[in-house]
Amino acid sequence: MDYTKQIREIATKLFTEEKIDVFVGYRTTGFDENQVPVIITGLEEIPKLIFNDKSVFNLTNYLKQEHTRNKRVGLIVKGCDSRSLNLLLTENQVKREKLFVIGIACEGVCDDEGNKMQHCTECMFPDAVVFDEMVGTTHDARLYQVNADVRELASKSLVERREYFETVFESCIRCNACRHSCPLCYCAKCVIDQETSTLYHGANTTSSAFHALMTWSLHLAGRCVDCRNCESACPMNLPLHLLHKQNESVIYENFQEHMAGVVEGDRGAFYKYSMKDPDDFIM
Amino acid sequence: MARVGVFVCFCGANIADYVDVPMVVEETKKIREVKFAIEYKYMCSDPGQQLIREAIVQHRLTSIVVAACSPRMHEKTFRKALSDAGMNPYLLEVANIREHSSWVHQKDKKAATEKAADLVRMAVAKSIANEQLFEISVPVTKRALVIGGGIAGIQAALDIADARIPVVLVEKSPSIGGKMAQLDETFPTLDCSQCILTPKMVDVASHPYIELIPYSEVIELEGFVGNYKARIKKKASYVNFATCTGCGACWQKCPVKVPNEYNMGIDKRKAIYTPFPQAVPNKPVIDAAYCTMLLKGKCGICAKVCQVGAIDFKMQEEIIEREIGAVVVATGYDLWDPKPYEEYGVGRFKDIITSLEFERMVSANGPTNGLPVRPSDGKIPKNVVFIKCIGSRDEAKGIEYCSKICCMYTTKHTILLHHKVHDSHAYVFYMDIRAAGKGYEEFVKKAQVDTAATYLRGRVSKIYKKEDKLIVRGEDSQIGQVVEVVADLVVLATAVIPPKDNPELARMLGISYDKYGYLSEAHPKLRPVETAKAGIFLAGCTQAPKDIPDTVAQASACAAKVCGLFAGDTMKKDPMISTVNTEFCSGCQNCVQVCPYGAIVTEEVPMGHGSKEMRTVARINEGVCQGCGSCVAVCRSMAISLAGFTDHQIINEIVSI
Amino acid sequence: MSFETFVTDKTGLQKFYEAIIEKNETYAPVEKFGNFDFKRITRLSECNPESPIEKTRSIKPLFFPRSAKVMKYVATSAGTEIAETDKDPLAGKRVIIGAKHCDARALQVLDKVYSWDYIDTDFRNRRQNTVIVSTRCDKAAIHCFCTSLDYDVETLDAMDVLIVNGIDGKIYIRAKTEKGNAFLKNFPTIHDSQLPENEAAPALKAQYEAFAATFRLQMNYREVNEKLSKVFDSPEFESLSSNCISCNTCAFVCPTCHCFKISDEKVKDTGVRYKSYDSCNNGYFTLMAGGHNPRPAKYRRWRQRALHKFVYYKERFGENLCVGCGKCTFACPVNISIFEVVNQVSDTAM
Amino acid sequence: METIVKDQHVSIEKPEIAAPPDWEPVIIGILCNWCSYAGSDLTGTSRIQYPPNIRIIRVPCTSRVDPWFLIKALQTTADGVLVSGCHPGDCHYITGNYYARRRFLVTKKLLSFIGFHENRIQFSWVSAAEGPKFAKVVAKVTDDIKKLGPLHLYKKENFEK
Repeated sequence: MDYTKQIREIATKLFTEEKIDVFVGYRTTGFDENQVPVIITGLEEIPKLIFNDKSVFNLTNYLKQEHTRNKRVGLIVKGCDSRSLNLLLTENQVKREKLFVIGIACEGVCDDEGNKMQHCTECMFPDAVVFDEMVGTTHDARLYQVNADVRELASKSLVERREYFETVFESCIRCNACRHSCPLCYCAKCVIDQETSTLYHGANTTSSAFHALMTWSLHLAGRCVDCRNCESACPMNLPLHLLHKQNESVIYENFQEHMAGVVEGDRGAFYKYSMKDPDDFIM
Repeated sequence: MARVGVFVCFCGANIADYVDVPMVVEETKKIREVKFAIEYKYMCSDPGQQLIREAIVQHRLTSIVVAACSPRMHEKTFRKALSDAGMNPYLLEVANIREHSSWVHQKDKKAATEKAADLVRMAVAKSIANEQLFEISVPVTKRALVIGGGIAGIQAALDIADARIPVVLVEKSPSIGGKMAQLDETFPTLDCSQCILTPKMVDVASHPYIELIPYSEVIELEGFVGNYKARIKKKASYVNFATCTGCGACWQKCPVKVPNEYNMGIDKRKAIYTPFPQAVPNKPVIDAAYCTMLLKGKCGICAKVCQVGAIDFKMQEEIIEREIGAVVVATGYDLWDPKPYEEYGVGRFKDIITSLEFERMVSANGPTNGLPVRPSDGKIPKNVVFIKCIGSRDEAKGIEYCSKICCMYTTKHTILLHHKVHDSHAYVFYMDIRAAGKGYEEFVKKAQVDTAATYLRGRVSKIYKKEDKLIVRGEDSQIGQVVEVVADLVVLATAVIPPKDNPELARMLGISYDKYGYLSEAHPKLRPVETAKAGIFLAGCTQAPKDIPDTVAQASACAAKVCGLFAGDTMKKDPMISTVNTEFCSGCQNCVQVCPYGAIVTEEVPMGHGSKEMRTVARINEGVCQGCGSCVAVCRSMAISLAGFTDHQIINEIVSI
Repeated sequence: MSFETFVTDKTGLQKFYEAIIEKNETYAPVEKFGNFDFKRITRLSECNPESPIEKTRSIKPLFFPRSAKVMKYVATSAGTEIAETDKDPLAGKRVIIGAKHCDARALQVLDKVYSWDYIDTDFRNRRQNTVIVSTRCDKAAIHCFCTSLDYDVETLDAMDVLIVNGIDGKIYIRAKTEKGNAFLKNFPTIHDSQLPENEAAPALKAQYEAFAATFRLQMNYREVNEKLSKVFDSPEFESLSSNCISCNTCAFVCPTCHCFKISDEKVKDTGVRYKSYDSCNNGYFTLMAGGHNPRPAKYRRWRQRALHKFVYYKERFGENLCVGCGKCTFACPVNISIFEVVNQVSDTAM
Repeated sequence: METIVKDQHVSIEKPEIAAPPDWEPVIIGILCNWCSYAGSDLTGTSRIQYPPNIRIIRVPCTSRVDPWFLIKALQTTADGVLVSGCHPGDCHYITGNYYARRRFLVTKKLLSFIGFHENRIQFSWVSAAEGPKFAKVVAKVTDDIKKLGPLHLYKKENFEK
């Protein structure tokens, strides 16, 4: 998967026709295979742009950053990224008319070692769902399957799961990089940063990590698009996707909702209801 | 720092017998913020309240905790005590140590005491985060809008107007009167429908407090309780009502004949018409779908014969705006089309008619001079089969519910048939006879005796034609046999269904409707006339099928609600509602999505840091918010808080146990 | 001053480590989720003393914990009492094995700020009671640039004991401080293999030279220091910070960052006050109680971070607040390199 | 009433620390004002006895209950949490409990996934008329949590019972 040529062509067209002020894409680091997101502002920077299977980072995160605010933005989105873009549109965080979206029919991206990332092998929506121009060959619909890691962990005993997650929360250093790298965490002030003596959880204890990650994953329940920006940002490599994928599987299996961000205007499972929702867990 | 006063009640022996009250007071005194704690025999008594009032002043207390019975019992009492002492009443918290401790742990005094102490501790912690709240007053426009001019709308409008509150009554058709105007006699008293309805219709037309806007529809309603603005579309009638005298020359001369809806299409009316002789207003309108002048530009006879020049072919529809404070929705009902009953030959056999067609036939002012006739040959029928539950209680073809009125009007029809055609015989196929109502069962019993009608309990499986008769084959489940009845006429008691544009109307008004399309009341038992949206009320069959007495009762109930709403110049509201901290609001509008009352709107505020840019944030309409807190829980940024149940208060309770 | 050097082989080193672990409270890189963090160990098999540079977190948390309890208090109507504070869990005599030399160097830099106008006794005690056993890297990782900074990696004495994997296949163990020298005396097994200085020095030098030749990144720190002090108003900061997502990871993994915040957590009437890491990249870092925020824009925070590392700290303490370990770059989700940033910005200086 | 989602893999948590002999669990009950709180009041006026471990917090509606409260409760004072509201369709605020129901299910499953026994987080619908049911629910929850023992998982350090 290498769409560098197409991306550069489209970006050139956009800048020449003065349709955008900035373009958010990827460039090489200059020293290894990996890539750096880059915000370019003019034609002269277009040769920097690149797109291939190392273009991992979900660029919709930049729509909440000050460098794109109130500007006309050109943007590359893969399948998962486009779903987060869809949610950002639904949640009124960005204006569609200010965006020019290059959708990618994604073949899956690779990790540092060059292996296809796990979530890409399970991806249900590799093609961008929001786009102005599509690049690549589109795919047929794929079936939902519960994430392999979640399935494996769920098959273990309660005690094993507890021990596993105790290690996770213990390893967390509360840097909040997961939150900052998430395109859907755009609150002016996060609930776990609210300063009131009894509410505040700034300390880095296992207990506060439990609190922060649980609150975070519940705020993303039904919204997480599985782009794994959080995991790539986590300096401790925590398996944060487990929490999100667990919620996703519960939501998908019990409420028969769409996957997050697939349908425009769909806010996610927590913001609607059905009379037929399961009731048997309630006395 | 907070200075909390705690007052623990003995409630005579109710609390003191099972909870060690002095111990609770001792425990409470250990809390840092508690500056005063005392026990007393009856806190709700006058001396008890006096204790609170004195302590507030003496100890400069900033919040009060009363540990006594359930807050659902005496919260108001103690709030008043705080008010009397000059303290904001919402600085009170009640710890429920009676219903939640002493009464339910009577065998374990130690545990009950510990629990009571914990409950007090929680209340203290919550009260520290209590804020002063002030009752909300919302100005009201004292004018009601009634949508629909059937008996429900008429009754509601008259009752409201009699209380000297202006009413705008909007009716879709050219005349008010609704379905009731089509009825001949009414059960169970056999009053003439016209005789009891038309005086009311005239009252509406002449009432100084009622503005009747016929031939119009409400197309938009914005605002909130007490402060709505309605846009009403007045259809073009092509007749200037102000100059028209209602002489009738126009419709007598009009050459275009059109099936008459009022008579269920049994006879014809003209393209310019008044729906029925007693119509209010008794002014004709031109039916633009048939008038050849409007369609082809030829004719114009009506204009020529009109002596006052009231005909205006260039008339355009018109939008009227009215400021109103409350809405009564009374859009009535429709009847179910029995077409799916193919095995009965509906549509094939002319001599199968619906109940309302029968009603028009037997009506004194009906198309057949008050006699039932066979549509096929115009003969007077002798054997008439009435089939009930056509569409009702039929999940397969119709709807699941019981239409409620069919049993009674079918009984009435057997009597009317008996009166009009003495040698006739009525057969009634029924599933059950549901005659719940004052005098209803007696009415049915008497009818069965007087008319000697044959009642057959069972469904009809098939109707087929044999020569000029209809053979009705059905089951008599009481004898367990298939029976066949030779009928001259078959009358189907079709189901009551909601008007088909109810969902559209509901969306326009911002209220909810059920799966059938009936508008939903706020609570099925305790708030049957209110909708979830404050200031919008329901009367009549638009909410569910009902008969005339129920409809009138509900309409009057609506009027009482409207009058209550307009009793003062402003409405008083509990201040325990949500507010948005715009600094934290990210504008995601999840709150807008989940609010059951449509109380949340958006507004633009400056970006901050002196920036000229604007951003969108949520704003709670305090007139509409009911304080459920749905928005608070979906607000991820914690920008919304619900007064009286803030996150801070609840977390304080949780961590203080 | 030079100390004794011992030579051993792989098994000897393993025995040495085992002996350390047996006798001491030992901390070493333990793998969790593919990442190495320094944890208390009781067996050598639990850890990997030669963990890969790019996946190993610094040893800073052992001296400046990610969250430290400042005090515990109980507030009742009788008044607020400071409850008996628990003993500092990091104050005991202990040994760290598998530390990278850059991490050890970072502690030297931090010593300056911790014993400046106020002496942080907790930090000092932890430093004094800890023996750092560090292994010199064999090969630089892609973002390493420790050899380009204001300390000499070859002669660095920030660790107490240095272990060098010689290019001749032998393993050299060398004390670097008095504390380290005394510490090594506790391990008679390696004493047999003491090397004379004239044999040890060339072996160590040879390893260093081989190591130093593997660096991708080279810079002249004096030039960078000099130029950066003049670029406060450089517009380059804005474009360089444009793809930063303010995630704060860089500060949390940095071995020299030392900003912290104080937070209280209260349950019932008992409260605990914590001192925890904070990051100047956090938008709320400089938010004041009145609502004013002097660094609301991302580039200003970025500028603060870069200049604090290479200009302000240098001006005050004479050292760079960067040891060239590359941890921030490894951790950065968008691969922003502090090396690139400071070099590019300094290039804009007149 | 009898339906409690069973953890399929293990029926009981391994208690980390044995419960002291006189240990009594603390259960936080979050009740909606219109149904369950009124129901619990009815339990009181009917003098129906139930175990004294529950501490009741009143909220206007179950839709007010942020899953965050449950996390906070488990992390600080509670050994178990019960949230109770109006039966589906009976919500005083029309739709509140439908939204709440979804959040509860996801929260319960998530907490169970990371190692809390499902019985530590329970939900019930108790109407204002169901005084006896409220007593039964509380008895059951108390019993369940007594079997599970004290909760130590992720407890805040400054929490002492």
